[in-house]
Amino acid sequence: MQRWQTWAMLPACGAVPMLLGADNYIMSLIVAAMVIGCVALSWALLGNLGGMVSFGHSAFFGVGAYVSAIVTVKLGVPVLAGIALGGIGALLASVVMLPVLRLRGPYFALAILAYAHIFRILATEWTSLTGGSGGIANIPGLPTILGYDMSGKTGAYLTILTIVLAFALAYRAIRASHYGTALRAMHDSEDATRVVGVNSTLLKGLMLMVSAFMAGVAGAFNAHYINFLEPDYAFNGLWVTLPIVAAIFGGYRTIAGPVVGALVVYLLDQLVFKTLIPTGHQLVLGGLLVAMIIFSPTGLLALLRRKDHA
Amino acid sequence: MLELNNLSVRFGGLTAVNAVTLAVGTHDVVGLVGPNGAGKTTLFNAISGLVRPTGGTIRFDRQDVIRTPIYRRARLGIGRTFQIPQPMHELTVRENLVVAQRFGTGKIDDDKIDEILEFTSLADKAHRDAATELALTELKALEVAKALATTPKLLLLDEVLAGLETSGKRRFMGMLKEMHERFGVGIVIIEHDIETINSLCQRVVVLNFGQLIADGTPEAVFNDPEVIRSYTGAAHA
Amino acid sequence: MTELILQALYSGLLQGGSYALIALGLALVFGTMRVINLAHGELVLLAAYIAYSVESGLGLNPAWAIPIALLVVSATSAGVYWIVSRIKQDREINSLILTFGIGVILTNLILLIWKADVRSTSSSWLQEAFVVGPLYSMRSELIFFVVSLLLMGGLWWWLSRSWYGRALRAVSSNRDAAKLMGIAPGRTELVSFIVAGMLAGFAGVALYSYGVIQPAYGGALTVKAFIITVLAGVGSIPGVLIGAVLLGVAEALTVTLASSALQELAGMTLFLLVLFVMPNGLMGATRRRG
Amino acid sequence: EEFTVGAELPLTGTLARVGSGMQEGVMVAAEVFNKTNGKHKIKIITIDDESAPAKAVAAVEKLASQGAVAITGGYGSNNISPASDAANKLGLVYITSGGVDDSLVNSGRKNFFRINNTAGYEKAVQGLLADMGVKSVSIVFSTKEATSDLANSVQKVLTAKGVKAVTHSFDPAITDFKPIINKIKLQDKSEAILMVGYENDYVGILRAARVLKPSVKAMIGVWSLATPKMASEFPDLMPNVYGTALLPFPAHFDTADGKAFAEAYKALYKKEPDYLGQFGYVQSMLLFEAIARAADKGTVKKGGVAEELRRTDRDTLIGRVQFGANGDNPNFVHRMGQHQGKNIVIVWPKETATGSMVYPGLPW
Amino acid sequence: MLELDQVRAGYGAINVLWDVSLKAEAGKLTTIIGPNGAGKTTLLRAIMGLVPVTAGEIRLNGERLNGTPTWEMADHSIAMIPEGRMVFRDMSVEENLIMGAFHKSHRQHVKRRLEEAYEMFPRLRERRTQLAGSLSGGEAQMLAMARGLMSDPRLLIIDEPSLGLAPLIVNELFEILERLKAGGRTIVLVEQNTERAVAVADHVYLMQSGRVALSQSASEVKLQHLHDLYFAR
Ligand SMILES: Nc1ncnc2c1ncn2[C@@H]1O[C@H](COP(=O)(O)OP(=O)(O)OP(=O)(O)O)[C@@H](O)[C@H]1O
Ligand SMILES: Nc1ncnc2c1ncn2[C@@H]1O[C@H](COP(=O)(O)OP(=O)(O)OP(=O)(O)O)[C@@H](O)[C@H]1O
Ligand SMILES: [Mg+2]
Ligand SMILES: [Mg+2]
Repeated sequence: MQRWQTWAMLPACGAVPMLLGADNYIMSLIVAAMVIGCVALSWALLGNLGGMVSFGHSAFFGVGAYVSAIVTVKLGVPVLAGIALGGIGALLASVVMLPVLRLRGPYFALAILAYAHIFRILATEWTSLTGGSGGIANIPGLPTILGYDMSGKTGAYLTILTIVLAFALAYRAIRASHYGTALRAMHDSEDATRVVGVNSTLLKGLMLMVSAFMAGVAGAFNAHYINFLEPDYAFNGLWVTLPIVAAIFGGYRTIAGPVVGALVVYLLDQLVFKTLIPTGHQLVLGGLLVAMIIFSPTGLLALLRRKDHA
Repeated sequence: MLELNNLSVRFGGLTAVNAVTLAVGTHDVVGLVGPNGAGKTTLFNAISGLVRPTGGTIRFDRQDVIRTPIYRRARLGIGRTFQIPQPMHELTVRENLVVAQRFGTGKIDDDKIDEILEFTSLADKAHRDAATELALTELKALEVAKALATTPKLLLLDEVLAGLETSGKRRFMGMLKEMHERFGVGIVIIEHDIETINSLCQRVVVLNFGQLIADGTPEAVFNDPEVIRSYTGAAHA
Repeated sequence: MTELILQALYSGLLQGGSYALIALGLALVFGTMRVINLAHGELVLLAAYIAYSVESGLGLNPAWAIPIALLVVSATSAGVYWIVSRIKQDREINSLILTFGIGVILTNLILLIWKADVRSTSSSWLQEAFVVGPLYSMRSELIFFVVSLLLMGGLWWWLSRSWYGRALRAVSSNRDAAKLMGIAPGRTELVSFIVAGMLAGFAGVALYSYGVIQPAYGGALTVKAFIITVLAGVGSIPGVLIGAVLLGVAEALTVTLASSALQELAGMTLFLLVLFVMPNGLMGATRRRG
Repeated sequence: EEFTVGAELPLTGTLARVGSGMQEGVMVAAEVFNKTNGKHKIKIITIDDESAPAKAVAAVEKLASQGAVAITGGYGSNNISPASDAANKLGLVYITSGGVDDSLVNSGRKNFFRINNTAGYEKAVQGLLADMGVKSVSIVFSTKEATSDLANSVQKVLTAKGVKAVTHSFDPAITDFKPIINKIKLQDKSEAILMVGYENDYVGILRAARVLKPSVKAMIGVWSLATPKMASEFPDLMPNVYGTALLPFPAHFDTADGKAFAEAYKALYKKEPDYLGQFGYVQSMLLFEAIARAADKGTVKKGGVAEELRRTDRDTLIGRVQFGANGDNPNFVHRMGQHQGKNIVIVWPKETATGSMVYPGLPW
Repeated sequence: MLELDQVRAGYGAINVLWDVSLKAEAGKLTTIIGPNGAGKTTLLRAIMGLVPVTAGEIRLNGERLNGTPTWEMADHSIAMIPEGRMVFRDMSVEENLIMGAFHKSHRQHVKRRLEEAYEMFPRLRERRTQLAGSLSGGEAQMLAMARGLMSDPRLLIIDEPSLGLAPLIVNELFEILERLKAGGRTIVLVEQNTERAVAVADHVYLMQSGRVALSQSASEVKLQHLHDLYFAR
């Protein structure tokens, strides 16, 4: 993405609530898409920098959601601090997962998925802490900041937008550093990078933690936005499949791709396809994904850029 | 600088390296030769940490490194090349060197990188994708360049000259000699071309079936009947 | 107690056979092309629904559905390959979303055609108990366990001993070198998808005859199949059997000795433990370094 | 005057089956209402919530933006909870029969109404067990929230009454029930098995039981089990099995309401009505009537619908319905039916029973 | 037998071969030498159809060959022995060899040819069941050579077979080449060991920067002159 495009995005982001703020429906679609976009960003970061495809990001999402819900409901921690703690909780969960870094490719992807299942079952069975399968209801919503009530749609939008932007900047900073280059090299040539002095295990571990933190924050935000949580929902496989679809669709090698992908896929699906075919609309979505991979395997952004040049 | 004591590596029932004892000093250029499958590459792998020895010790700079992870051995100054080149994927030739330098030495020195590129005749290919756009010999040059970028004290070269044309070989050897003299880098080089070994090394060690069967000047070693029988087939030097 | 444990082992064994059958097609494609076919579960499900149609529509025993299921599912699978082969770059990762998309399409087609109701066989013959001493099972479970063993044996032979199987492995190992040997990679890969489709066909009919199906079930099947494939080690057919039986037995024992709520937990923990000890799966080879 | 009512229902995803069942009831209710109520018309807009909470919220919001005056529908407490919150924020009434979780009515939602609840299921199950006089029960239940709530409360009450009740919870992903049934057979040795799950679970459990033949005297389930559909699809598994049922089969509707429902249902869907349709019908009909009354008073936009619903007191297909302050229907008591031959006979409570129960009675 | 006429080929944007014309006569050994990066490997890959030919024509016995998919080369009894990196890493040594006789017409001879291959490289017999991916560099090179001979091809195209082989084995290798030539096979050999390559060859081509710089019958070639040409780059 060119520089001017990056800057042009900012006012566009700001304009969204002004133009659409009154329409609860559209706003809630956008917020839901941004949540998925945030997880997609975190997934793409792990894939791009860590060289790891994960099928278990729902683990981080769910842990983040639960940690934040529990500390705010049971300990009365303020919501924003709770969201940060949610991210940290997910990060800690990823520390438990560090042994899987020994695994490669699909082995890693599935090992993470196994953790997601395990966390889900823990959330179901550890009733005293999590409320079991009944879940946690009445999770406090987003607070009032500077006199503005963030618990509305516009407030939620601004919050998730801030989170996503912050994460995107962090992602970009990592990628541009030498660590980013070394990480990129590691994917298919781990031995080659090690013998020149790269501590690849450490770097990969750090990326896993960063990615977990991001997904955890997304989960925590969502818990306070939906105000309700239960294991099947928090650890639902959709929290990883949708982000993967969004990331690859938008272009998982770019930073904006996953978020743009999430918005496009989600909004197209809900606003257009669903109106056309109310119950079978995912059929169209599936077709769209297939077409996208065949005609522009590097993602939507690449497609747009190619059009730009042509 | 490097001391191997009774080093062994086994793969299942096969002993690829068998109780090798060997010392390499700071100023040595040692030729490592032996029949195919004798265990030369495996020995390099053990020294750089890619395979875990089943017995024996490895000391580098008087420090026991047997449990030291690969990346730290690299930072200590063990540089190596791969017989089957392993460029860092998804990076350009230049980025390969940047990563090697940054992580091998902790600092970045662009001039040094240019110098190495020039040295290895890769300057005009600096922006090619290393993994997909180089010919085999260029990949071998890149192997050496990467190792140099980490500013090693000991350089383990695994058949980097194989496949090079005569003039290229000469240039490369000149470069190695210069490096050796200028930076005082110790070199162990695996090579099947005996002329090359003769002109480059003051000392040759021979491995056969994982065992060290000869160690001495090229002249002495290549006239050793055991070596002739198992490796060269005729007297050289 | 012994009786309980014996039955648990037996149930686990049969369940393992069923898992293996479901995993086989996925393992084949993954082992030979490094493509994870996320639509595999839907292919199995498609066959199961065909069996349902044959039973409820024509009033026949679901086993009669096998030829039709094989035909339809392997044709669909060939279609999947046709699309997958159109991917120009990064096949490993892009095929993920591609087959996921196909899975979504299939799920919704199944939903449109067969509605959301749960289905299963109503044939009493298949559901009849089969008892050997203290061991109980459903007749269909046992039949398809044997079928599953036979298919696995056949597939193993085909992959490791036949020319076609060798060609498949060669293509996955080094595409260019395989071409030099006179192997047309596209054609061999197509065959691997077609065979995978047939295996999915068997698995689907089997599933219908002892399990319960519903349109949203495909994803869960894919995940199970994939877990077993990975547990097995890339492309190893004996590994699939061992992995699947291990999983089935571990699950059944957990139910018997602890709680059935922990069954999934036990399965996942076992999976992780195996991978930690053997990072390349039960039958995976370690690669040379350097 | 025409009013738009929103139906937020899962038509795809894991709850697709129950969602579409309820939708049929909603549509029938609209059909019947529009035919019988001359003054007002109801228009239904259905949105698929895809069995996902965020989409349920979005669906409610979209329905509101399309002018819906109330919402009927919802399945699964995890979807209903956020969706009804969203409706509450928008000042819309939300009425459902798809979630029995108690937290739904205990967290102060003002515009939330529900015609069924765990307590009603629990009473029915216990009543039946008491009639049977069993002394020990094994409860096999899915770890999902509605099922585990119901199973746990039944266990508590039974234990209090001195009945030995052992529970076996199972993960919803489980497919082979033989190990559990074997435990019941060899360890629990209970007189009855109570299954709290969904259709696929029942089929799995009954099959396992049919193979292992534990020496129980009755197989009892709850929702989605004592239905004509199950009888026709699994003729080998259903004989003598008990489950909650609103109506016997073949159904005979005595009331005018019932007849209208059955007729419209058959006309629209060309099949026998099932319990999902009935619940959907009842909840929607009550809502439409409340809307009509509010419209007559001109209070539809001023919270009148909720007010009118709170005044509801009427006999319906599921018995008498009233709403407490929290929106729950305290009168709700389910009935128990038993598969007998091709028929379903209501065997509990005595007042509405259409036959006597076959006890001991098993499918095998 | 094999004829190249004004062939251009390369990798996408990077063109490597510039109007290369050459001929390999039936029953003769033609060697192509040249400095690194001259395009020798690319040339062989172009013949086999692994690199697309963008201009010119390749003919086999007068018939157009370019455009034929690589896997049909075996039908014409053409085999290529690539560098040692191109073995099937996940298959055993023996399976690698068997793959060499994949073409239908050779399948019945597998047993005998295997025996011949092991005879040729006893080292491979010792390593029969080992995965090819774990072979040493030289062993892999031997494997590639032996595999290529499994199909008993009439036209054999070899890329730097001596690479990474120990001197003793190199001697044997050239003996094998002599034998193959004596057996009436047509061979195209790319080799860095100029001296020995020229010694076995009938005809020599020198390539430089993607062009043919010299074409001479082997008997006329003066090594010193060749080396001078190298340096004149
Ligand atoms: N991972 C492994 N598993 C089994 N055997 C192995 C493995 N790695 C190497 N070997 C065997 O160990 C022996 C030594 O291999 P090594 O690569 O060290 O030989 P080398 O001396 O470098 O030979 P070359 O000159 O051909 O490169 C070989 O016979 C090889 O087949
Ligand atoms: N995959 C590739 N993509 C782009 N360029 C390539 C590729 N492979 C080789 N080249 C370029 O093509 C040129 C010729 O390479 P080729 O491998 O044919 O040389 P060669 O004559 O075989 O040399 P060598 O003696 O090193 O084997 C080189 O300059 C190289 O950089
Ligand atoms: Mg070697
Ligand atoms: Mg070459």
